[in-house]
Amino acid sequence: MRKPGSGKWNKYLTAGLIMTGIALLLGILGLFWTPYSTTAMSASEKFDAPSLRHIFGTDNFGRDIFSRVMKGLSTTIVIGSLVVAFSASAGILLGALTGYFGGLVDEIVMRVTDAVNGFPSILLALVLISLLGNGRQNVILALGIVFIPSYVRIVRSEFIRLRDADYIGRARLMGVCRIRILFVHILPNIFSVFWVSVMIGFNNAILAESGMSYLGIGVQPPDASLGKMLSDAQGYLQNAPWYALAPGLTIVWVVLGFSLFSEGIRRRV
Amino acid sequence: MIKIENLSVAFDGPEVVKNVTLELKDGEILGVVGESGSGKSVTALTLMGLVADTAEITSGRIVFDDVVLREAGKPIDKALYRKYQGAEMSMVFQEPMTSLNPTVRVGRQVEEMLRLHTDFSNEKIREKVLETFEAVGLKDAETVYASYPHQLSGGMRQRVMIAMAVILHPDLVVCDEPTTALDVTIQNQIIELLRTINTKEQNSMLFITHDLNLARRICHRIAVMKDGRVVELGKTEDIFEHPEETYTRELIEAVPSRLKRRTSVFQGKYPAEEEECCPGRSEESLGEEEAVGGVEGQAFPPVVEVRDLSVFYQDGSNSLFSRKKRHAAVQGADFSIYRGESLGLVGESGCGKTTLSRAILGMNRDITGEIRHTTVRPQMIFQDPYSSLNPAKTIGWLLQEPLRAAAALDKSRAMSREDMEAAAYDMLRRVGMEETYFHRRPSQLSGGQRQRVSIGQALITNPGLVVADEPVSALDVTIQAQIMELMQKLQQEMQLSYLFISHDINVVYKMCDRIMVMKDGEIIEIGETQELFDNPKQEYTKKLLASH
Amino acid sequence: MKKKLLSLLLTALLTTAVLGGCGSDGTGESSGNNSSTGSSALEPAGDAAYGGSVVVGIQQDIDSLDPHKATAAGTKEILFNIFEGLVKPDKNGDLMNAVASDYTVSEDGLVYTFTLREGVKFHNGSVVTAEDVKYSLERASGLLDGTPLISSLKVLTSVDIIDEKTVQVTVGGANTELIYSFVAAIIPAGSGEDESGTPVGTGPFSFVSYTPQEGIVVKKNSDYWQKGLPYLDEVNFKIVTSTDTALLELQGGSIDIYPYLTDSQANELQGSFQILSAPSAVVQALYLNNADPLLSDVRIRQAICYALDKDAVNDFLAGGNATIISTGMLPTLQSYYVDLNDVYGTGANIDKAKELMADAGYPDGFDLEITVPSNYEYHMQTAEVVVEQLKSAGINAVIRPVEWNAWLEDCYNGRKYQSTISGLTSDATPGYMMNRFQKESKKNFINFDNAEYDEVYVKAAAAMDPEEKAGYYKQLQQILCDEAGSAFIQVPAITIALNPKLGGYTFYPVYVQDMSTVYYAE
Amino acid sequence: MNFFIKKFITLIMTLFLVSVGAFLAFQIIPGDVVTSILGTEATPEREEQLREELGLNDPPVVRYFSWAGGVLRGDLGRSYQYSKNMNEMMPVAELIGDKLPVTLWLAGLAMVLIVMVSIPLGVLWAKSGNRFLDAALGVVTQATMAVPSFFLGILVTFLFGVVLKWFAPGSYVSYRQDFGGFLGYLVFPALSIALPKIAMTARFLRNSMLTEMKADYVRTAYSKGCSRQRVMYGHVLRNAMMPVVTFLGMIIAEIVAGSIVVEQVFGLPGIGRLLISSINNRDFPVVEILILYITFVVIFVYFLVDILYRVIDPRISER
Repeated sequence: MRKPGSGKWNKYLTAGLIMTGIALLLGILGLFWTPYSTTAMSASEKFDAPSLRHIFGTDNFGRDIFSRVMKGLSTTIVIGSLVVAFSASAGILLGALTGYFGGLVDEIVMRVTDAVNGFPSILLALVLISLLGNGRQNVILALGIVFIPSYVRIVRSEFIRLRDADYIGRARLMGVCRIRILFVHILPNIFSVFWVSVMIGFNNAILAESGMSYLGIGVQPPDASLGKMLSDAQGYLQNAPWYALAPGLTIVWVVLGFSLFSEGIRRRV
Repeated sequence: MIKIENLSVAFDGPEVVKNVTLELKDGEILGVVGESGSGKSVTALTLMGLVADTAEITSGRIVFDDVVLREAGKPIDKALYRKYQGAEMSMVFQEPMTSLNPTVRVGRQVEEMLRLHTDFSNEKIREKVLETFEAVGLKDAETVYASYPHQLSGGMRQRVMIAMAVILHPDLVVCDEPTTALDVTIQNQIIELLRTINTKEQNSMLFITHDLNLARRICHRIAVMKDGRVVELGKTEDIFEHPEETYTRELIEAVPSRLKRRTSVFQGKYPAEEEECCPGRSEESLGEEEAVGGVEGQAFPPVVEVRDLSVFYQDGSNSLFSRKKRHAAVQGADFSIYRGESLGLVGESGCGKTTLSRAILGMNRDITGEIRHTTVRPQMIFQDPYSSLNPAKTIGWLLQEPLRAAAALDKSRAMSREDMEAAAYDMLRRVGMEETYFHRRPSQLSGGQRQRVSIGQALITNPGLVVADEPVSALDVTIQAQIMELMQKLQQEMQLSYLFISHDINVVYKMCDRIMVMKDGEIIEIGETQELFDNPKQEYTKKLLASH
Repeated sequence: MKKKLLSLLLTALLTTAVLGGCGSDGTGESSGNNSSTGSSALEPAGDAAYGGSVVVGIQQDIDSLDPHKATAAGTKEILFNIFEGLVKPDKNGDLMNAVASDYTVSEDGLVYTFTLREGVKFHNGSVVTAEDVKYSLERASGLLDGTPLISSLKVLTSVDIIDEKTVQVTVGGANTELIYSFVAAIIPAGSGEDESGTPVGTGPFSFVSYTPQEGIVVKKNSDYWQKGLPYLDEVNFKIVTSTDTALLELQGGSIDIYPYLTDSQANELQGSFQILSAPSAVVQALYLNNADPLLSDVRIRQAICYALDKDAVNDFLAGGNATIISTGMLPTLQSYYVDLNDVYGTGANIDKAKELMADAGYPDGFDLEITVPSNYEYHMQTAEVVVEQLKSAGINAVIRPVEWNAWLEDCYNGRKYQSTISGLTSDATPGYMMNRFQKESKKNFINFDNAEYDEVYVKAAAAMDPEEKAGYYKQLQQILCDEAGSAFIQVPAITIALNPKLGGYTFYPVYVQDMSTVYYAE
Repeated sequence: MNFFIKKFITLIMTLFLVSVGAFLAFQIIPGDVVTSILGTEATPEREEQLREELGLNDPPVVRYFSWAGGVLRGDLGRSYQYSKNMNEMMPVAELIGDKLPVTLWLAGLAMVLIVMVSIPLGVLWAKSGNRFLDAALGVVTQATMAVPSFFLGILVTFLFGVVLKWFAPGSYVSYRQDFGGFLGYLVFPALSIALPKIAMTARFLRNSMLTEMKADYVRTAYSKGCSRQRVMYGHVLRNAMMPVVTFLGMIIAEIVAGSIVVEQVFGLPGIGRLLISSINNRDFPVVEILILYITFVVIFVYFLVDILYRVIDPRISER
């Protein structure tokens, strides 16, 4: 039998790689260089249409939208990855402990994760932000907490599945200590499933961050953020549609890139 | 009369079936025997028109009573096939668990056969189904009719599948390993049922199996397939008495048969185990035995002694609310395992074999009674080679892990990295694998190779006692023989004792010196192998042993 | 918890009551004509027709239906159409008689006598009586139940009915500007305590319904005492969540009047809407906390004033429509205002700034933290422009956006900030504008401390002769400017989009959306 | 039976925990309630009067239990911010009751769109043999899921509202006045909510069907002579739908809790928007009840899905 989807895997994967590659390149570049300064204003160039000078055109202050999108992209990617790093590691820890040991701890942790998971994520982040106050690190902390349950759920189910696998039984018979069983024996086996959920988590983090910035509770100016740009731009859709399309399509580009990439990996495994 | 004329089937390139020619005459059961990958199932599926669309008929054709159902070069005529499927020919599959739609009542699934091919009224259909259910031995057809698949036992489900297959009295019934997934006693009943149906209906049957003995008991003629070809075809007795092909001969020998008498490693010198010994007694009698020197006189100290052991397990989820209901899976077990001995443990699934073995290994601590070990860290060999090795690690790492673990627990056994590696290479050789496999991953090994590494991993710390839970039943017949041979070789070399669990009486006969028979959590009989086979005491043991 | 959609969110352009509302119950004595209309593309042809209904986009939900308890400017703007006081502001910012047909003030300024206008009726049909006036004034001043609701009326000592047509009010201290506090709404006696009482006043429109988060609907008061008004049958003040969605709704045609346009939004609507603009009543500045160690040095504050390029801010933010200022007084109060823009100039004077900074010991610049209430897009954008400008003078400014409630608590009340860009509103009385800079004033959140300023203020408040009072106020503005109490920037303009078929919209120098003069042109 | 009791207890426990959590959160949120209501111009006496009225001077524990007592007696308290008329504040129950239909109708409409489109799409996608359609649907659904909901809202408003003029953006009319107009307007926000969810559900159903199609009982069905159509709809779809039911349950829970962003873009006065403005205004009673409502909805929907699952999947009914 032909390996399932083997013909297609490189199409998804290559498309995903190209898109994410470009996005990461621009994002990382944006950290320390942009064609124009992201805050330089020029009254003469207000709302210039996209041209060779300004690839994405200019906004209501005459600032170069392409530079601001690059800056925004780097903010979004940095926040996205920190949120994922935070929630994934917490997810692994909690998931492993509850999955492997079960009992009362498992019961309580699962009740809490159900409650947190049930709540619409943006709403929960909203409440957390109002506690912690605005600012980049609070956004990361708030979103980090909101996304922990999704990882706990996945890691826990994997640990429960593998907890009773024969080779784990044998490891116990050998007298391997529990911690080593958790992190040396079981953990490497859940990477393929875990990796896909990290990808999806990254997308959710980006969508949530831009959603929050759109609502004005995410990243605050002068930090450029795609969500904020989009909410400023929606008023000028008729005369300056590029102002809204540039950040909007960039978000779609990044998220689509990552989902294609994770789809590619899933099919190859 | 159904003819398969030099049929070849290819899947996107390589041919899996190569010009097979078979004839199915009315009233005759044709057996097709071969190992996995020999193409026997693909042949059957192609005959039934159920093979995947991606399959390509590269040569030959299938003729059903002079109607050409399928021919090379021409695409499958689905409409035509549908008229035949169910009405003229039907199929019974291997996995009764999954072959029925889990969310539809069993009665309605069988009714669908009638709804498709007849225009009977609802009452007539219902009555016909109940009638057929009785015919295939389902006692109260009414409740079976209304129940869901998961509410029936494996045997009952297979009877429903057979009812479905024969309800329209088709000319051909294809059975693909119909009994492999069932328990021994139920296997016999299903075989009998198929045989009576064949004689009563005088239809032709195609019986596909990997088990030569089973084919011998039911088939009139047998075709042996290997790598997609029919290597030998003939009457059942001719095949067994004087097989022409070397492969067929190999197959026949690999199957453990009880024709040859066996010699127990103890040559009859047993600590008096037969009478129901009371706990206090065993010391002195052992003492006197030990005095005897030499191999026969080898001291036979017990590796583990089990006294009045009952093992419990919790039912219900471990959540906060549900009360914990304790069930005794094993009651009052009394036996010992001696050094260098293979003690067999047989019984039907659910009789507590595995629970007992887990208790002995200390994996289940909810017990009453006593287990005294004299060796440290007994090990286990698992049934499924695919889940017995950690897929994320290399073979070398796997073989060294037990040494690392032992070193961590007991400083005296600490070894340098080189020694560990050398020990691993040595064990790899002893289980019959080349050194190149050291850096490979389990996914790159065959089932047999994996079981070899698993055995190596279990024995590298020289455990003394090894519990083998159905170690060979997941392997092909030829590979089974090699693994059993390996286990016996290692047993002699390392003075191991085995607790050998299996549902296959022949395997146990070949491997074990003594056999324990378990039923519903109790050990009903223990005895030396030949003695047990010659005159079993318990009624249940007779039924169990006779079934082969 | 700053949010674009925050129901308290003010306009992107107009900084209406940034400080939570101003007393719009007083206007300057003789404020000149101030409703200069900005560029308006489509003048409505034809004369006024009666009838029709209009949807006015408003940005805040109203904070109370009780005229005496309402504090937010966005609420008072609307209640102006429902309630009237004894007097009410006219479009020039002067006072005109309303429920009272005439009033006289005693020599010593302690006794005010109001004669009631003939035939003024409440919306529930009953005629306004002296009891209603007495009840309303006692309730607002706190004489009724001990809790004064309008701070400027606290000075009232008694309200007496002379006859059913005249009411006499005696006050504790003389203050020429007190008359403006008598715009406080007159409501039927006892209606303040009636649990399920719907709002009843004497204004041109009567209350129909209010739905939180959606809006408030009023309809024509057919027997309004000013004959011929109002033109419209119904007005729906519809709450719009944010400036950006408002534009989409304007373009979609579901809003007729939207008084809070930004300059760029105005350009978007040039073709399809009438665009009118006029100066607002808000003083926007980079307020400097004089108690801050760095900013306590007057040279540093002056350097900041020099470094600002106010013209650029005006151009970017208001498309040139705003009025540049250099001190704390509203230009619309012409008789009191003195133009001090030449002191620091309206462009950036980097050399002068660097010179002052060197004197003060900071030759290569310093760091400055600018706190900004993040829900006011206009201030946030001004901050971004200012930060950019200060860079050229070596001042490394950083924006710290804070949520509205936190700004009120930390900056305004707590004075825990270095500098902040915000707008202070006024009720257009000169006293109200300048009293906040006295050292002991509760509202002196910039910690301005100048003895001379305090002395001159006392004289200004007590002066009875208008010339003398104007002179003192001008002196106050001079001190505030020279001492660079804060870097004053601009008075933003109100830009309003009007459905081309509508006419008669009148600008007021205070927070008022007077719908009574609006009509559909034939 | 103890299954229901157990579930009921967890519901009560979670609601209690959530209400205490929200109450504590409100104690430490910066910003004083009275200033946020009265602004800075009110007289100190007025501020004191309001503090008394709202009982803000009592210690937090007393306030919590008096509030909780009220709720148990059915009096959900009054909003700090919104007034009903001259001197009566809006009761929370009435305020939320007025906003709830907007969110519920929006959610209902979106669910109808989701179910009506995603199920046939999913089945078609699973059945379709040709690789081109398969790949095309794959990318389209991936792309739709990648669009942030507010961007989708903006595009829908711009495209259908401003360009095509099929609806006037912002012309929300309350269900009380003109129900037809109300529903007409809701179609577009419902579309913005539904689109990404349709993509997700279709993809989920397709994968579930593909796995079911590989199951042994499908081969048995074919061996009985069933046509592809009969196998697909008679056997495979029924089993494939079960995990989809749970998935749809999750979606219902999410959108009934008020999709904040879409309500914001389309200016719909639903509970999503009400919650955000209440949090900003420190309107504590409204926020508490809204959070309790959302938690209740989420748990209740999961509970319903659990029961539905037992009904259609006999394998689980005994446990």
